[in-house]
Amino acid sequence: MISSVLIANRGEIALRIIRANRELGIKSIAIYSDEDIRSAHVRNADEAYHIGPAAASESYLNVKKIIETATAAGADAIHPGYGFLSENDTFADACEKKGIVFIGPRGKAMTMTGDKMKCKELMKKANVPVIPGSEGVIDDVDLAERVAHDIGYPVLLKSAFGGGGRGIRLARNENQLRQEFEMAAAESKAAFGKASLYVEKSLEGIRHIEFQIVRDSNGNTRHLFERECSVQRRHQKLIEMAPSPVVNAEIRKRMGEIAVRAGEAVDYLNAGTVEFLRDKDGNFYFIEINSRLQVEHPVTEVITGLDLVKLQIAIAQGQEISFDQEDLKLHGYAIECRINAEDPFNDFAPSIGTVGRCNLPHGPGIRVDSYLFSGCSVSGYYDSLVAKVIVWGRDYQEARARMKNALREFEAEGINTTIPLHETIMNNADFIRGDLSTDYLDRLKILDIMEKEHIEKVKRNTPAAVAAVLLQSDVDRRNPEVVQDMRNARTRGWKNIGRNSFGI
Amino acid sequence: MISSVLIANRGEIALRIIRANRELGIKSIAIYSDEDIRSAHVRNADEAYHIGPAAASESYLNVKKIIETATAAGADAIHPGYGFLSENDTFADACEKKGIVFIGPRGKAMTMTGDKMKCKELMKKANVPVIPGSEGVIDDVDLAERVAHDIGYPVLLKSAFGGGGRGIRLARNENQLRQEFEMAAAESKAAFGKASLYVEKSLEGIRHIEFQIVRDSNGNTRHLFERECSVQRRHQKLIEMAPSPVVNAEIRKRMGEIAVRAGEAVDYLNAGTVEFLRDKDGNFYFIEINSRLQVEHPVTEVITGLDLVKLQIAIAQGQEISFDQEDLKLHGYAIECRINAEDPFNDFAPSIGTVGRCNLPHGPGIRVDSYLFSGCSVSGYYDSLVAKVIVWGRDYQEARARMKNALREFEAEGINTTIPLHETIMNNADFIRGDLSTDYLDRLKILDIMEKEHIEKVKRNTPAAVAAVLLQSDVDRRNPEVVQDMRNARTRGWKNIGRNSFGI
Amino acid sequence: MVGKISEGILLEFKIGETKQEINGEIIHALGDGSILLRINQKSYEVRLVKSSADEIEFFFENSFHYVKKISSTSSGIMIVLDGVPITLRKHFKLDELIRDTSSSKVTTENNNLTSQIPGRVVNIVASIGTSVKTGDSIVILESMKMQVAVKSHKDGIIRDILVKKGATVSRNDVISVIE
Amino acid sequence: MVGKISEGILLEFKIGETKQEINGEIIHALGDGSILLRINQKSYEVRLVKSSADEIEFFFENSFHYVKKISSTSSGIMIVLDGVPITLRKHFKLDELIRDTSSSKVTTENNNLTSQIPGRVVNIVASIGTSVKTGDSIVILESMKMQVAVKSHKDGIIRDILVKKGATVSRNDVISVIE
Repeated sequence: MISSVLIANRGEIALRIIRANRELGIKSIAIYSDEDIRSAHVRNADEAYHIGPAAASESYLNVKKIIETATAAGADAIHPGYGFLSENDTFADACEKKGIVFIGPRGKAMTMTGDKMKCKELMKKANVPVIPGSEGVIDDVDLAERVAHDIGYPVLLKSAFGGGGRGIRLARNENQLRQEFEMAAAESKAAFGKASLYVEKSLEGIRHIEFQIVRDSNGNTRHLFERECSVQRRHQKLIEMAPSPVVNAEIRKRMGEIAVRAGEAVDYLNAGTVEFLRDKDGNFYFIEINSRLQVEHPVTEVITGLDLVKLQIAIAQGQEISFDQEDLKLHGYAIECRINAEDPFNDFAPSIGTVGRCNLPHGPGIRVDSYLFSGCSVSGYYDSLVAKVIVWGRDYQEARARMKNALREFEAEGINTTIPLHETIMNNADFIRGDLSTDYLDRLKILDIMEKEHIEKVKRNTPAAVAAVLLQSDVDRRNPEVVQDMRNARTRGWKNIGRNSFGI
Repeated sequence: MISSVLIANRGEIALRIIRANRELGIKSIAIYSDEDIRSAHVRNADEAYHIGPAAASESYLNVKKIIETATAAGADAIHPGYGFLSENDTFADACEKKGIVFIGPRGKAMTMTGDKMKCKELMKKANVPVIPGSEGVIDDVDLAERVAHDIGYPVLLKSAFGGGGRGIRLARNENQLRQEFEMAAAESKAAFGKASLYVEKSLEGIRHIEFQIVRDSNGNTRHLFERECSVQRRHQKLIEMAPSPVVNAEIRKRMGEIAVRAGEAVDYLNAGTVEFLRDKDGNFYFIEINSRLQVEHPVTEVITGLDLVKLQIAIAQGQEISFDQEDLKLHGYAIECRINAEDPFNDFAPSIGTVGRCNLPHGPGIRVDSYLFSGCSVSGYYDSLVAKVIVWGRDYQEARARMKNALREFEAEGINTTIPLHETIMNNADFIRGDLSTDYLDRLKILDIMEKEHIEKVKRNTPAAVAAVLLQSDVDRRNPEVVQDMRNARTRGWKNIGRNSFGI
Repeated sequence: MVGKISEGILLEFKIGETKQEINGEIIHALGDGSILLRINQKSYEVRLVKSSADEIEFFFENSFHYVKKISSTSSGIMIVLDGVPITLRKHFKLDELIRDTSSSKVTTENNNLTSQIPGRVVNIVASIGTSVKTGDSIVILESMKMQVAVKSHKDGIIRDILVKKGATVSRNDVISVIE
Repeated sequence: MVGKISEGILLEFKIGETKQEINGEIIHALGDGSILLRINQKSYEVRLVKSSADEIEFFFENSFHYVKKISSTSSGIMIVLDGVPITLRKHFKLDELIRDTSSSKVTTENNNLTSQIPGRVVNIVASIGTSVKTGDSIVILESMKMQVAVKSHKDGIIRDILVKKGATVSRNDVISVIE
């Protein structure tokens, strides 16, 4: 039995795992870089160990140091979260060698799913439909160009070791391909240490639909229905939902069985995701298996009632899955918005800093997984995801209405976030109808709509803003000494906005 | 159609109603007393109107002013929340007269349910089992004594106009009866404006089990299953859950039907609660109908998936209930803990003040309805309920584990709360088994266990506390000027704890 | 009464019926930014993260702690550690004599009945000149819709009642003098 | 440049392509603690709830607002009103002449290419002496696991590149000089 788990991660997912551990009475052992010494996951863990400088390569990606720490702290198991070392087969194997349970698939399955090309070949054999593309890894741009030419533009450049949408670039012609190849290679190298890319046919008007699977060490495999993650920006998922508006019971059953088959083909263990693209005609194509817990796992939790992290731990300690496929019932509708610390009005530039007032949303059907708190810092060293807002509703429209509530209540002073974008999407007619595709943002010029809505909002609010300035200048006029004090305390007083002679 | 709702309430329930209004695109009009000008419900409403001084009698109970405000603001409807005017038939009638929809039962039904004695007689006729007690209202202590003598001690003294556990006193003998009569009369008068009491047989070893009902203007009546609210302190509910651990499908069906009959007997409209006591032998006795939304309504929402406030609004605007009794399915298990600003280590003395750091719980299955935020004030003028923590789990034990998580994460600096009591209860063997009764707290000496656990906790934490004092004295020694600055800013520095010569 | 320089801090804490003395001192700083403490003969490793006038964040045995200081007087300090209030009475080794003679405990055993809560006086139950026993109600306060009795802390005779019906009292206000 | 005493404040704000001038003044206090304002000929009732150095809470037409001041210079103020950032360029009626000649906009049209984000320089794409067009990538930064190109803000010739590969830049740091 696992009685302590080292969490080889940070941010909201580390907190998520801590909450599951607590429910099970398991000790949570956190690790932290210099940058994270005051972070939420450190505060909430039972124990926390420093593992290195801010740069991920020297801390959260430092296999040797993390395993040493786990051993020293007496951790029975390691949960890798997502990102960082979560899909690193060497790490999984190293844990096993030290007698530490790795909460995730075995290294061997991970090697297979991590090698997108080999995995694709295996899927073909297992009668899982796959997407046309290069047969192997491509290291130079000329070869990439030849493959692209053969399968026809547009094509996608993907990191062979990537996942989660990182390191993916679209090329519509040779020029673009040559230009993007370098960027994609650099990103892949920065994120995963290796620059190897592969080329894949880019289908247009597609929807991203994935199936959550779980498999125990006795080979019991279940699928936990699908998630639709079509709302993306530059191949990064923005919004996920379950169920998909275009998947009915028949498709769910058929594709769920294919997902189970995919898991069996790689002798998968624990929780994983089988990702498909669905074209306009309703055909599904396998793209990859994500051999980890996904960012978007909460939407599946909300509609199935299962706790995926607790299920992961149960499977990791050898327990059998306790439910049959038929026991699972869809319960309502779930939507998740990823709240990133990026400025949507400035080309999504990263936004870092210390958070002031912080009020996260609450109320019926609302769940927030976040590491934010008043006084926390959002660092430029790591991912920009600062919160996930997950809502449940009896149906899609109730879930959507609740998401609007939650986005409105979300307050995190001091950083820019993608909330304005999500608000625009929630009000967009195509989104309301569930008419989604991976090019949804471009197709409907959502960013332009967002900017327009923002300008309207500012205009509507301008009289109140002017009133605030007038009121404060009046306060300052009547209490000049208070303002003076405040300025001495190195706070820039409102006084600066000027004086006037309004008699009241 | 209702397009704007004035919320004649404050605190968490006002916020709850605002959230429902927003989902429906309805404008929320808040009202506030002097004390509440910066409160959460004022901040979150679309409009907010000042209605008087802090004292409830001059603000939230001021019928004339509230109706004037609703008229001036153009409110289509009024939601009364719970407490205050929620069960005031005069208020409901006055709204109707002004053409404002009262979101709740009609005044006539309220008059009936408010007159506990008449209502009881009506229930007898409708074949709803009732509890033995006085036949009418009792105004003097001698008559009360005679009735008590006839039905046999112990007896309960209850306010004829009360509800929600307010104004209820237990008397085990004549002496106690005479002593408590005065207090109960005073409390009834303070809370409801009238001192009239009635006497009822006090059954021992009982469980409080209530059924949520809804009824539309076409007479469609549904019950939304039961809630068990047996964990009480001095007849105030502390913890509510749904379903009840002792109600099976057969009992649920039978008692649900009785609850529906009770609602029909008083020609009820909108959401209400039919309260029963269940004795050791499994007999149920009607006690009263609460003709309002209950504090504990969220547990029903969580297990049915319904939004009771939205349902209330639909019924109030004449819509038919859209589901049949058979459509409703129990989904998992819900528990609610009422977090009161009271000091459980000091006889539950009210705790008022400004809240500093405020971090409300989050995570899987957790919902918090609360008016707390960092910088808010908890006032002595109103109810001590500051938050409701509601959890969902697949079963009772998962819900309980999540409640422990939530209580642990709950942080509201500056006020004392009943969280330590809830933590003790969550770990108590009888609670874990679901072995509950309204005398649970006394029967198991829960307060003594709480104090003992607290002492253990303090002992365990003392080395860390000593370390904090040592560390800070060392910081002060090395940075005397910083401390000086802080003291000038009128903050009492740590420096006071003394100086020492530790060389580091 | 600023303490003399000494080798460490002697802390005393009392909860319920338990009273305990704890001796704590800083041993030395370790190379990596952490500090070695000795508390009651046992060594502990701590690491200071952040400190301000009334807050401190630190690791104690690899566990993160947040402490808020509530009050500090010459004889004691009240802190909230991770939500748990802890009161420590502090004195220095060289101050022990002073402490023994200046115990504040004796003086709190006085005749003043104080209110433990803020509230509005809704009823005065007892009268001046009558005798009361410990636990008898003296006045009834209302706060947060609750009726709360302020009860006598001792047996004695009521010499004075300092509040009027309808008045508002703060926490620790003297309600009555009982001898 | 402290403004002269005048009868009101003239505020100018620009969002997207829209530019608007707003005239605001306080008319008088009403009896009940609220204040009457006139903004662009329209009267509004406001009520101040709380104010501090950088925060203000008030009712505006019976709706509660929370404003946080982000920055304030002699020519403009940036606030966040209920989460919406709004920048107002403020001047007094009597200062209009001064405003017209001291527009800061002209001076921002300079040769310095600045970074809009903080990050680490992972690649320098352009070279000194070469000519670039608006939108051409000059350097690649990495922040929050993203690769972000700093692109030329004008057509011209690169006179200088002020950052080195591996260096960390802050927001608004000058990356390159382009003439």
